[in-house]
Amino acid sequence: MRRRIIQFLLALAVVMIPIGAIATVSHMTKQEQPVTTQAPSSQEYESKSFTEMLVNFWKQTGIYAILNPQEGVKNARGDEITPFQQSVGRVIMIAITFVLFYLAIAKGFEPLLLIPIGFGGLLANIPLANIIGDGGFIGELFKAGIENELFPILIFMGVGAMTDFGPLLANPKTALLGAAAQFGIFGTLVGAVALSQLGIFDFSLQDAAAISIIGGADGPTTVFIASKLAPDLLGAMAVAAYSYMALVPVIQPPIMKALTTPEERRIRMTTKRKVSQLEKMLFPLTVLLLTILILPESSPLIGALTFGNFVRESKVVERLSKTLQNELINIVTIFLGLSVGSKLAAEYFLVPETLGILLLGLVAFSIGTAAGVIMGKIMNKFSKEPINPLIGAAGVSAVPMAARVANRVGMEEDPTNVLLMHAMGPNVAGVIGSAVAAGVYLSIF
Amino acid sequence: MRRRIIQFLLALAVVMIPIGAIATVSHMTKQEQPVTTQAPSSQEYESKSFTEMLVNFWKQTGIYAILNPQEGVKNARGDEITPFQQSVGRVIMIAITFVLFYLAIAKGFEPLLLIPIGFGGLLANIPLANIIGDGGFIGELFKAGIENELFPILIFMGVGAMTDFGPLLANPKTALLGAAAQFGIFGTLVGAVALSQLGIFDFSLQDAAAISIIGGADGPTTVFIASKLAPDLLGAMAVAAYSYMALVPVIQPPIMKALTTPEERRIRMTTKRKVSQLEKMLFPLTVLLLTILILPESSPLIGALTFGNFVRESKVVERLSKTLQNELINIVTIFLGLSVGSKLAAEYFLVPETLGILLLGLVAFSIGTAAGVIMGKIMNKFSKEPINPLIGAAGVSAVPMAARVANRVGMEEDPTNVLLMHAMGPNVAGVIGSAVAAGVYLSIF
Amino acid sequence: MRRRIIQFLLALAVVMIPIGAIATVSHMTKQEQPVTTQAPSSQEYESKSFTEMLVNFWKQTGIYAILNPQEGVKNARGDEITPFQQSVGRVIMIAITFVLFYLAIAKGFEPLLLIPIGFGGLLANIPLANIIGDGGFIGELFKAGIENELFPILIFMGVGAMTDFGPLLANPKTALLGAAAQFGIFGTLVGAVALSQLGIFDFSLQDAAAISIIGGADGPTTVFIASKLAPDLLGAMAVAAYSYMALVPVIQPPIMKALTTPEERRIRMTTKRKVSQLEKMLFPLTVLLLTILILPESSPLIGALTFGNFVRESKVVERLSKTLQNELINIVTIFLGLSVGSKLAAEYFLVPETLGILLLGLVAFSIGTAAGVIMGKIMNKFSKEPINPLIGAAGVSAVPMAARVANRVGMEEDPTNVLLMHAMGPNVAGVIGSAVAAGVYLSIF
Amino acid sequence: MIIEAIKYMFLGMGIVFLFLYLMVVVLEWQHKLLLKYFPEHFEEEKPKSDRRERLKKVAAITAALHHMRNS
Amino acid sequence: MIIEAIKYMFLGMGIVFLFLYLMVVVLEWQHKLLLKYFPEHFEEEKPKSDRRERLKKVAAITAALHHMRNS
Amino acid sequence: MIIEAIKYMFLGMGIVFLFLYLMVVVLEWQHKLLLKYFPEHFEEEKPKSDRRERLKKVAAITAALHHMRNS
Ligand code: NA
Ligand code: NA
Ligand code: NA
Repeated sequence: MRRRIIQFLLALAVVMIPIGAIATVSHMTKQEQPVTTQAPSSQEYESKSFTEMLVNFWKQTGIYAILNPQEGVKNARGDEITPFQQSVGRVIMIAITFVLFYLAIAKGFEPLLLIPIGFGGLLANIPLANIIGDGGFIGELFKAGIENELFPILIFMGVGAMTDFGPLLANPKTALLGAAAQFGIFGTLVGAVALSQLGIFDFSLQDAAAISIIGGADGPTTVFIASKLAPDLLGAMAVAAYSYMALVPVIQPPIMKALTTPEERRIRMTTKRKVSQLEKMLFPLTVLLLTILILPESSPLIGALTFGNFVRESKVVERLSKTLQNELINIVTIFLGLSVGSKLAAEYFLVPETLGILLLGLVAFSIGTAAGVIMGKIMNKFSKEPINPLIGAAGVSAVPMAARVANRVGMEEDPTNVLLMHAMGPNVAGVIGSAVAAGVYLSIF
Repeated sequence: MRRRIIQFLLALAVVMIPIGAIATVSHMTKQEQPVTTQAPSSQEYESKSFTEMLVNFWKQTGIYAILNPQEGVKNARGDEITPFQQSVGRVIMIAITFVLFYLAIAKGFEPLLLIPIGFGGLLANIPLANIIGDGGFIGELFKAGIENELFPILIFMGVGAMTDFGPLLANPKTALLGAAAQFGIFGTLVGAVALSQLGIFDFSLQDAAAISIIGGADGPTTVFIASKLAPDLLGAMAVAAYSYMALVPVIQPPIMKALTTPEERRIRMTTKRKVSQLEKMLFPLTVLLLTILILPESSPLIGALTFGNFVRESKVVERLSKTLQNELINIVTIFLGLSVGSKLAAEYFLVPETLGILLLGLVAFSIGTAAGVIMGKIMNKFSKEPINPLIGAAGVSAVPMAARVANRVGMEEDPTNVLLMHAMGPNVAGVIGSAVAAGVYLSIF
Repeated sequence: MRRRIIQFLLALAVVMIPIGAIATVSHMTKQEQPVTTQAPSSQEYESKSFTEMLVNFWKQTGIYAILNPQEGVKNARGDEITPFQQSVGRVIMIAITFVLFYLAIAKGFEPLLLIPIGFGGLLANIPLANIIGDGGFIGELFKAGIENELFPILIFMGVGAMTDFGPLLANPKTALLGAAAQFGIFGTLVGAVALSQLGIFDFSLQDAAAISIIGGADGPTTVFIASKLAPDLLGAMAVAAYSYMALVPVIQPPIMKALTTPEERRIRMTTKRKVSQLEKMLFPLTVLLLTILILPESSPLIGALTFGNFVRESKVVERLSKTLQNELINIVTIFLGLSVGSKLAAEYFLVPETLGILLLGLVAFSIGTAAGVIMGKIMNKFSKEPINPLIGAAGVSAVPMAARVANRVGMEEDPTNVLLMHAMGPNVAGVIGSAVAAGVYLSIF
Repeated sequence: MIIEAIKYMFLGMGIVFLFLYLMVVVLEWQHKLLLKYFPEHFEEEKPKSDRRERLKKVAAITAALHHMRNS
Repeated sequence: MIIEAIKYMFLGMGIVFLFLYLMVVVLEWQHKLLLKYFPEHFEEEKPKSDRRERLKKVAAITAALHHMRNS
Repeated sequence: MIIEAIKYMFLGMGIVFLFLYLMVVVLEWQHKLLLKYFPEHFEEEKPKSDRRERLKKVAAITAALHHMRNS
């Protein structure tokens, strides 16, 4: 073992000593040699000495790039990148992607999205590489599916094919809980604008609207709206949306408990009516017709969702349904995650707006949860059949996590009270609700 | 329950009353306020009153758009759309897509294609939405795979990977039945031109040729030719092709019975020769070589078909074969269906040509069936081995439906006479036959 | 049977006699009728006689095109194609694709790649067809994934998801064998430049570098580098790389035996240390961090490889891992193979450079194998734990073939000495090694 | 601008409620209609999980056999 | 134009027949050739559906056991 | 140009060795660190191939039964 080390230290010395020497010199003289572009193409390579080669190589290492940030440099997409973002910024962002990996793997937070997004972020922060630019593979994926809204739409098809709207059909009025929870979106819009007026943040009305959609607790809707209304904020918005969706078991219970009495949390809901296959099959068509009549701007999102669901419930195209639920959504999840992750590059993420987005996203989630619970209390008061206000919290979407949380909080009071299927109604209604909210924004802006 | 209704009627009133009021006023004054584009982007949103907002929202509902069609409006692809097509037309088309769903689900008519096509048609008829235009998701799918012929080609690869040409190899001469059935294509060409000369339709020679390819009873070939020769007719042609393929059990039997005697329908065919795996493997290469020598214009279609079949029969790339037969063809079927469906927009489908296409398609199918049966009778007369003319009807392709129909009609006369495998020969030859016919058209136009 | 033949000879005569007659005349007069483009579009088709139609048809057959090559013709991509390449060249190339099929099917040589590549080559050599050009389906696939490097990157993701780096982690120092084997790349660079200096070949430094990467024994890396540094040589390089990877069991053993004594080949390696799941999970991140610090230019390749491996080893996104290993890599393999095969068109492949590429590729493989074995001998001498030099040959990559060959050669001397897992270490290190070498080239050129 | 945002809040929540409320109304009306005209669709279906059932049986039998064998 | 269409009809049907007829001829000739030079490929193959066979056996045995158990 | 190529050869092999050597060093160091701070990850894991195991048992039993039945 030691012999090997000696042997290779010897070999290494041949390589490392000149590199080190040159590096020191180069570092001392770098003020005099302005580097205008990050990856200078060597035209007349014939005349270089080996030392020059080593210098060139050294200047193309990531260590050099991080230690020697330059003014006025542009990234692979042509956007400016400050010296801070080139050096410490990249290190911070790489650390953040590692935190995302930790959350995804050790804590089980939405790993299907956070792992591709995190890895995309890792790749996006590599100095000198052109991965997120034109011709780079993540840049190409971004063009192929985010710029033209294709990836979130395909995800929505898969979500439609995976979702059973039966619980909603068994108790349609719980859909109103899914409506109330969208107050997380519109309430946050007002809050964001107010904070901007107060000079705390600096968001335009359009940016504020985009950010508030995080309160819809729906990943693809957030990516869809962000790429339309505020493409620069896409990275932070997606990270906020998926992170808070993953954090639902942490964020929601305190709010739910604060707004309900133990008696309310113990309310048992009556068994729901039978749902026929025919009803399930008609449901996506009904929802789409309503969308056509009332809010055509929502039709890309709701169209994709109902298409996937119709493929599922028609029962005659099982192979298409299976493909939507598996291969297609998996492939698109990988591509979408990597593409969205490219917005975790330091130059896009380490900007003042990010903090505002993370904060407002959390506020939006909390408001949505509270609005759902309060609506549940109101409905319980006015409805003949008892309604447990806890299922209102599931109205934010975040399917099926929010419904499970509602169930768990209910069981803490009464372990025999199973709310899961009752909570699935507002939960899936919340998906439709936030797609409608997205349509409202699209029709305004 | 009633309390809830009262509560929400109250809430609703807040929203609905002003909408209704504005709507009435707006409807009365709409002649004075010409709307030039369908989705006006609101630049200076800061100064709008809540009433104005409601008006704007109301003007962006689908109800308003359908009730208030405008002159001189263009759709998302820049094509003109008449007031009729904007209003009643859309309702008619949506009704037609529901008919397609009914046929697909309740009657089992080619659901794999009719459900995506129908849903694409539904989405294409949403007013104000930009789903089929540039940046809309179906518009993007259309660009990605129909404009450049990629989707029908990939479907053909999957068809090749799914097709066992063994029955054809066991009795090669039945391929001539698959040739005769292509008279459905070329006979219809003459008919269409004749009817245009008589002033009944108004098709150019090129359009007539494109339409006549429906007689090939082959979906991807029809889409391929339509997108090359007559892109405007793509929607009607695809719907006609897939509908009639689904209607094979209805259209063919009367023609088959009219042209044959019960004795002929009872003819038993002798057992076929053994087919080795080596033959099956060489078959796609042989067919492709013939295509190269005789009709290179057919090589995209036949190349894709034989590629898929070679992947299948080489037996050494099982995983590629499985992918062609499952995931890839499923994904492409969804994308192709939605894209083709976008041509069911009222502005493309509700044109005089559609009726002609539907009629001529039916004629083409019938002629093809008849030609196949007659050729079967001729071959039976001249061949030493008996040939049941019913299997000639399978020559139109529509694999494997047409072969099953031939088998069933035969069994009606003699329940012990199984023609299925004998009919598969002309059936798969019909696929090659219509690809050759397509190549002829491509070499002419 | 005979009756049928008579009948069809009759029918055929009607078609064939005029064709033959016209063909003869046309052949005699073709000097006087210069054909400028290969597929003349017939604008005024109304006035043609049936004879003219037959002539036109005859002139669009592949037979005619092969028998009557023209000067100054361009192919579908706008590149010139000589008369030789149009005629004999195409026949030769078609024969070569058949040889590839034979090798793939009968000999089991990398069928997953050679079958799509061969078929792509077959389709690329069809006269008059536009399959590889703009709008042709292979041309479209080429644009979609080779020009922008996407396909080799996606393959690398799949490779990462399929590779277990456990054997390398169990004995990390064997990675140095994977480094030594890259001498196949850089040694060949010198050789290629030397032969160019001597006037035997005519490769630029950049071309020589591209060709030498074949010595990395890694398909996607070769395609990646070829499409960046020497797109014209892509076809020959890919064929060389995949062929020699398939030929590893033929090429390597003689070299391995020549460089080792029987005693060396009998060396038993000690059992390796335990590898924890945590280590496996950290491995891709560690390798990527090193890449970021030392060689960012390698990050597309190593980033994709480590992404796939991280998805695999994180164990929390099993469905994404499965998709990367199956559907996605299968689809991309088909598309990549067909696209790469399009460079087997006579006009690209039948050029003097091809011979040089095939020769240099073989040399590169051999040098790499030898360097790996010699490094194994050196390491065995200096290391405390015994190292069987045979596993050095596995350092060229060609996973897992090269490791199996090392194992087999070892067993020839001592059937109880199982080297397989020990050889997998250098084998997978070789993949990283050639990605690093590729990064070096990308940073230089 | 804050006034603007509040207006949009009312507009947005109004539309969301309008949409989902109409959906509830239509679904309940549709349910009644289906119940009236297609009552057969709401009858108890025979459980169709035959295959899974059988697989479970295989597992059960195997487990039993295994138990017998090991004891 | 109708004359034109008829001409194309003859041309088209001619080519389709020519193509498929040549295909028939080549296939029969190829069959004879293969039969002569590779007769071993035409011999009775051992059914390779071992796995399915075995699965069926598992099912059969299970069914039998189940039957025994329930009776 | 040949001198140039030789220089690149040294540069290239140098970088490749540097990279993989550093990788070896980091991996060994990482291994020691993990062994020290997370020793539980290196303990003998319970074989998790339960399902495969069980399937094999099913097969074994079935085979045995089949054997009994046929003899
Ligand atoms: Na929501
Ligand atoms: Na056909
Ligand atoms: Na390698």
